[in-house]
Amino acid sequence: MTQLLLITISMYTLAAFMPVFFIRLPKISRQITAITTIVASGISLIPAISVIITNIPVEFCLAWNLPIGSFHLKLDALSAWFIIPLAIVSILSCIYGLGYRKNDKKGLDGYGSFLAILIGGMFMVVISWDGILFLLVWELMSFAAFFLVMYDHQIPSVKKAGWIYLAATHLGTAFLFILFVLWSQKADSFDFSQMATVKEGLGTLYILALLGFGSKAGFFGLHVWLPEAHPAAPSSVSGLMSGIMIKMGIYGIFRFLYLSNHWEIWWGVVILAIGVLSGLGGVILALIQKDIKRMLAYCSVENIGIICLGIGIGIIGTSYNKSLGLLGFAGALFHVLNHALFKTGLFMGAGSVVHATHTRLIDKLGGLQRKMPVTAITFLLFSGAICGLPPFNGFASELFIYLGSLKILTSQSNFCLPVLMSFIAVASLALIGGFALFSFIKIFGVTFLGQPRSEVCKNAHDPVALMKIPMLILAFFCILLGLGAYFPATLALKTAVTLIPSTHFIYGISLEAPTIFWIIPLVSLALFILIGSTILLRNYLQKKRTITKGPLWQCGYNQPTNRMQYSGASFSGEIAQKPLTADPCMKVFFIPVFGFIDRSLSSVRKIQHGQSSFYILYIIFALLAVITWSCIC
Amino acid sequence: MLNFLSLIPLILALFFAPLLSGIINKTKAWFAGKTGPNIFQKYKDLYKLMLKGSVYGENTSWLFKAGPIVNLAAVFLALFFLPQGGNVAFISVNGDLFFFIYLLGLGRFFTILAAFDTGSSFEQMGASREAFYSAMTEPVLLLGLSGLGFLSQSMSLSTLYMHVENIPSLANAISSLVFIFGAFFIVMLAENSRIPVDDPTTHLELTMIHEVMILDHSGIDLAFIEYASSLKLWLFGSLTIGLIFRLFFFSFWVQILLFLVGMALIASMIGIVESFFARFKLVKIPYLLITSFVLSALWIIWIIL
Amino acid sequence: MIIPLLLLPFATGLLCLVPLKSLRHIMLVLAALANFFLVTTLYLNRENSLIGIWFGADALGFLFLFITAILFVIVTPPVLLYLKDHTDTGHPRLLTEPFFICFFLFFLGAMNTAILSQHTGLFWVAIEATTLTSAPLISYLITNRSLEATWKYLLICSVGIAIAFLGNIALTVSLPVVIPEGDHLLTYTYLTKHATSLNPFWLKIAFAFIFIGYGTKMGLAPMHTWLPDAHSEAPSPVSALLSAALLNCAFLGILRMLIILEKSGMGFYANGLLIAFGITSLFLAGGMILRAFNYKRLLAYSSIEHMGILALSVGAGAASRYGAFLHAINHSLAKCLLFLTAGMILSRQKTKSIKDVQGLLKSDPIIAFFWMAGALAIVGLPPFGTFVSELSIMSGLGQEHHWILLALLLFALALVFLGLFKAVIPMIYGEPTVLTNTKNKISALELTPLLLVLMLVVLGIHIPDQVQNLIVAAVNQMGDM
Amino acid sequence: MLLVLLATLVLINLYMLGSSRLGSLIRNVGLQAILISSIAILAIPDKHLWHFWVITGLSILIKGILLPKLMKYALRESNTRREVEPYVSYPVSILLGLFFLGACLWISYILPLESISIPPLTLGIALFTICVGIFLIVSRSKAITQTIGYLSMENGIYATSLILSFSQSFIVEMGVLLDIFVGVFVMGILVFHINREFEHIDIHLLSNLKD
Repeated sequence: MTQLLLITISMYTLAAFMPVFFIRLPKISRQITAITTIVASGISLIPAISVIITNIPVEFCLAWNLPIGSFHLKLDALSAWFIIPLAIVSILSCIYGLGYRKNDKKGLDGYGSFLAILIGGMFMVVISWDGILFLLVWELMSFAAFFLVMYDHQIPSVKKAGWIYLAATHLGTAFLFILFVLWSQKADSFDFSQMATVKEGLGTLYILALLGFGSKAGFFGLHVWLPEAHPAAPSSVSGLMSGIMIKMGIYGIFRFLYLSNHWEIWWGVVILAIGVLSGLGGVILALIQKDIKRMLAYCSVENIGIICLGIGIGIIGTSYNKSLGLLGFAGALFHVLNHALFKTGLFMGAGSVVHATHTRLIDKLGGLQRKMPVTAITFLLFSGAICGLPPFNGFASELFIYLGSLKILTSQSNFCLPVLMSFIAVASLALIGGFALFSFIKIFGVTFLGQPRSEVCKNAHDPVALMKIPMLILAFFCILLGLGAYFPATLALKTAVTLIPSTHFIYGISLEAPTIFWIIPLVSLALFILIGSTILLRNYLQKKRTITKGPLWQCGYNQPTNRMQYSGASFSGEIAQKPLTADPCMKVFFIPVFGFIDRSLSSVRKIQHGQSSFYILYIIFALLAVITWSCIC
Repeated sequence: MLNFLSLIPLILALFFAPLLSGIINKTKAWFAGKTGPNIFQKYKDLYKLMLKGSVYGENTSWLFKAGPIVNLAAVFLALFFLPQGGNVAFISVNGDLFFFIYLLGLGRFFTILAAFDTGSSFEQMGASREAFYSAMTEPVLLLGLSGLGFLSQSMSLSTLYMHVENIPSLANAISSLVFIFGAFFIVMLAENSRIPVDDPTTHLELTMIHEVMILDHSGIDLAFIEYASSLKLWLFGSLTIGLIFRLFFFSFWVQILLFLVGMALIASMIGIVESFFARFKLVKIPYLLITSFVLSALWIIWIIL
Repeated sequence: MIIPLLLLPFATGLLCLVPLKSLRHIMLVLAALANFFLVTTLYLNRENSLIGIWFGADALGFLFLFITAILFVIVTPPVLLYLKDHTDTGHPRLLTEPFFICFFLFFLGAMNTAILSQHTGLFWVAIEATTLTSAPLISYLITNRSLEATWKYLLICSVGIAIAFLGNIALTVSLPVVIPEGDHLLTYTYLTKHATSLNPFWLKIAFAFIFIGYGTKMGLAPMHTWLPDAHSEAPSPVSALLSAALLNCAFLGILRMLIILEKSGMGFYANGLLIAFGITSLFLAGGMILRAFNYKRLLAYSSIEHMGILALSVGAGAASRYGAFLHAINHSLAKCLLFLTAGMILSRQKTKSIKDVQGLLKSDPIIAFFWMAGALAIVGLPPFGTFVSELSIMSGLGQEHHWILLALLLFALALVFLGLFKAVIPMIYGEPTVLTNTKNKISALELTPLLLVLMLVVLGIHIPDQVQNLIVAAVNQMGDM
Repeated sequence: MLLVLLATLVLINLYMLGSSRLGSLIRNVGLQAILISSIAILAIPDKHLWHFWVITGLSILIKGILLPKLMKYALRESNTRREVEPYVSYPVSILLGLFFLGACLWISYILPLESISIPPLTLGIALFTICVGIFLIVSRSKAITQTIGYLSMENGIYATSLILSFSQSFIVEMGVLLDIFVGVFVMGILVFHINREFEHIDIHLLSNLKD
């Protein structure tokens, strides 16, 4: 197993350098790089699956000739749980990317290498067991992503997006620096096993972790880079970023919980609040977007919120009555997996639409389902999944979180904080779900249904096979994980147990997924039977009847044009009269603050005014200051 | 897990569901001092529609046809989870209430998409409203149900609505039920597009919500839609009336009888409301829904303190 | 071993005045290589090279000697290229080409002397000599701007160093007993040995003056004012050497004094100064970089910032000094890389203003690669060495419980990061303003930066033991007191 | 005798603060150097050190004669005769000069210099010379004047070093002298070129480089 880890890492590295070898023939290098990456991801699946099943971590340690830190890898259940979506999503988006870039005339570009670095970096993030190594690969990952975002850098807006992404990721990482320095200073080592022994002062660390990892995960307020970077990036990449890269932040939080051996109840309250905020904020903002990829980016914020709700329920439950939290954690983990699948699929679908119509504004689109049926069907399916409708996988994970909170409710007979929190969780989950439905009906309806709203849809068509196949595979996974939710749910529970610190752990928790997961496939079957029989009934009754096509009833108005259709803006008219372009957090907080810092600090530029006599004066004054210091000291 | 005895109320529901709208209309007519339509009018409509051919709007796609079917199937399936009159539902398992809610969501999803598929701005307008209001009703329902879960310390829809012994005092229980009953009643009105949220008998498309979505459906499809909506009314009605049935339990058959009476009462209550209220302005409707949310929140506070 | 090392640059410098051009160039290359070779041999048998009154190579010395030698070797080809580009232009010059090379070598000699000199007075002389030898190089091509830059450089540094001389005087006064004819009295070894018996008041005064004096040369705010001008106007290879090698030499002077002060129990006082000026430089540089408009000036400010980091991390205490020295190496490499690349950009685009340079990635990708690599390295990102050094500095700050310093450092670094990339992204990406089709092909001489990139990556991934030992020795020399 | 020399030095310094004519400034700075060396000859107790004589002789030669000649040449090239619009007007400069004098004397009296046999007065005036030099650099607006200021500052430092620390070694002194010589030489050349480029040596206009 250890060898497999090392092989995977070295193959990613190889893939990163592949274009250098084929510098003369870019087309070949593209394919070979992609294939290498795919193979590497494939190999990475083997240890992950075996670890998940056997639950025996794979470890590898190597003395490292750096002043601090060591090359310590460890693949435990938690890592494995994140590696599986990582591998699947990256394989598929590599394939998709091949199709996506088939006929762009760019010569040699860093795309392949940076994709390999991004994926490899995420892989390393998940398995690194040493603070320094972690930070190193974390930065590698972030910057590879930056170069991928800059892929279409001829478009002016992309440069801005790239810069915002850089700023966000760097500020986030600054918090991680503090976190690890503080932590290692308490544990006097950067090794995770050492850090796990730290007892006191975990609260501060937790806040730092939330800030640092939250900026990557896109907690509401720290999310401002998502709606910039995801649309700017090529769709094959934005799928990867939104599907799995932002999950690295979630991984970080999980890893922190795993390593910190005592939890406070307020941790749960805080992250639950974050979840509510992100979920509602994200979905409301998603609802009023007019750019399809921006909307999907905000929807990622919403799903991160749902995951946070799960974590919050988990922490609260655990800190109250040991075994209560499991369901919440399992739900969060399960949703990580599911969201990775359908969000990548959605971005691929959006990518094919953009590829075919060269616009991201949904109000220019419409009626695409006739022109690109495969995309439409898969997109519809992913939408259903992300809205948590049965029988898709989204429903399974949200059900998990619901059950977690309901379990807390039903185990307490009198008022206490957990009860209140789980009521809040249930209410906000429901609200989020409702609005998610609203916004995805909008996106799907306006884009694919009705009639074309403008010329761009004229020669739209389904993408090439290389782009279709990944979407279909993902769709298949979404249904599979929805119907057969029982098994992944059980695995999620098994993984969740490893999170709970030994101080909290009690024996005799049933690690079987709740029975309702058995019901899902049955009920879905029943649903299909019912639908089928209804169809049969309908056909039978219509057999000897006349079926005609006629104009629509438009209140008697009989020259409707396509541009009279309800636009996306008017669809979400009840929420916001006109779709807003700038992000509220950006407008309210970040731009003013950064402007202030910029203005106040760039006033020092007056110092450099060019008059050498005054420069000498500075020296004299500095001298006087120092002398006074030496007299008082 | 499966309770075959409860197939009986289920079948009754299938039969009596269309009757509710008849009762409603009768009540309204009585209040208006008219004779009003026959109480079995709905059955006649359905029958007529079943025998009609259909007209499909130009360039509508398979989704347009799929909408009514999936909706009907989903609502029908939801019926299997529904405890009627304090009896255990056909399927009862921990957490099935979420299944219940999300099945309805699935049905709604397809109805709205079908409306969107026509490309007629009116239907799309209706779709938008429907999506918005249902998004606001869902939390009310779930909050209320989880509150019941807290009360009954159980996680399945049937057990939530099951009769609980050791109620401290009937008065207390009733008083605690007032809020949630109100909340659920409003939800029922909204979900089934009754006055004051929506007026099924209006003739101005601009003000419709549910009706406008199905403007272009005809024949058997329309029949499906109509039947599904009456089933839906039954569902919500029984959720609402069920709150009261938690307070007592005599025996299976008695319960069923009482339950049917209760449904009739609910229907006539709707009729009364419809004849005493005018339809609200569209901008006012969110306030009504928020009111219901506040009611359920109040109820939560009431029970946990 | 030391004497040839000292004499070599001066001798070759004088030899370069011969009128044979090709010979001259070969001579320069050979001198650079020989210099590196001598340094290495000196290092290899460092056991039997005892530290004399005037000259001696100690651990700190070796650290900076190596930096200087390596950088000199690396900048030599670009210098030759630069000279080749500017021979036939009838532009007025301060120096003829032979003299340029001669001064260039003298500059190296002065730096070597400074690093190797063990006597405070001699060190002073050498540092002043570096100023005098490098000043003419700056305005090799006479323009208003280059003359102005040179003038300011010369004036400000001379005044600063004169102040340092006062410091030396105060140092002699601080000696317990004054014996005439005591050359060894002012050697660092002697002072360090008898640090406790020095008069504390005069010692503090001495440090104050010397700190300000050499701080001026090192480019700590607010004495930094000459630095942006000189660095932006000098020929790029020269600015590379100025920023990457010269500043370190000045820093060495402060370090040596710091040892004495810590030995005599005034570490708090001295380190306080270092920290204060370090923070000032950091924030000043941050503010400047946020709105930089000239990429060479931007690089100069980033030098100020990094000098601030060095001062801060040395002052913060023993734990962060390893990081400091590692960072000194990394910064020198990265800054050299950046300045050489800036020279390449300048030679093609003929402008120093940031907003006039766009789309390097399209016009000349190799330069874009160097530029981006340098930018990533200078802000301290993996896989470059600066990441490791900055991280170890931070953990050092943590171990010393300087949480406020850590926060300030991170804040300033973030500012620099934002400013730098605000400038770099538009330069590299987008559509090029002018497709310079004339000189798009890179000549082999311009590939030397590749070496720097490789070294940075090596330092970032796996630090070789030799470097490790070098740094550890230097830290110990700072430490043992 | 010593006192007379010191008094002259003070007067020269004040005159340098007050005079606007560059030629006389240059002459004075040379004079300054010579005076300081002679003061050193008088003040230093042990003159038996052979290298002391060499140093003094050299410094008189270089600072007293050579450099003034050089600067005169530069001055002739740049056809400017007098300092116009200084940052600080001449009367004010002189008053400030008096203030500096007082300050330096005060400092030299309070400094803890037990081991030194030199009268503090001498030290005070040496410091005063430094101050004058710095003041000239800061307050005058011609490059050449700044050079003069630098030179006078160096004179002062030289004096201070002679007074406070005669354990300075021969080599160092030689090096210092060399540095100063080269430094001022280069400055002279620069002044020459600046003047060629800008048609004047007024450093008001030496301020293109700024942010």
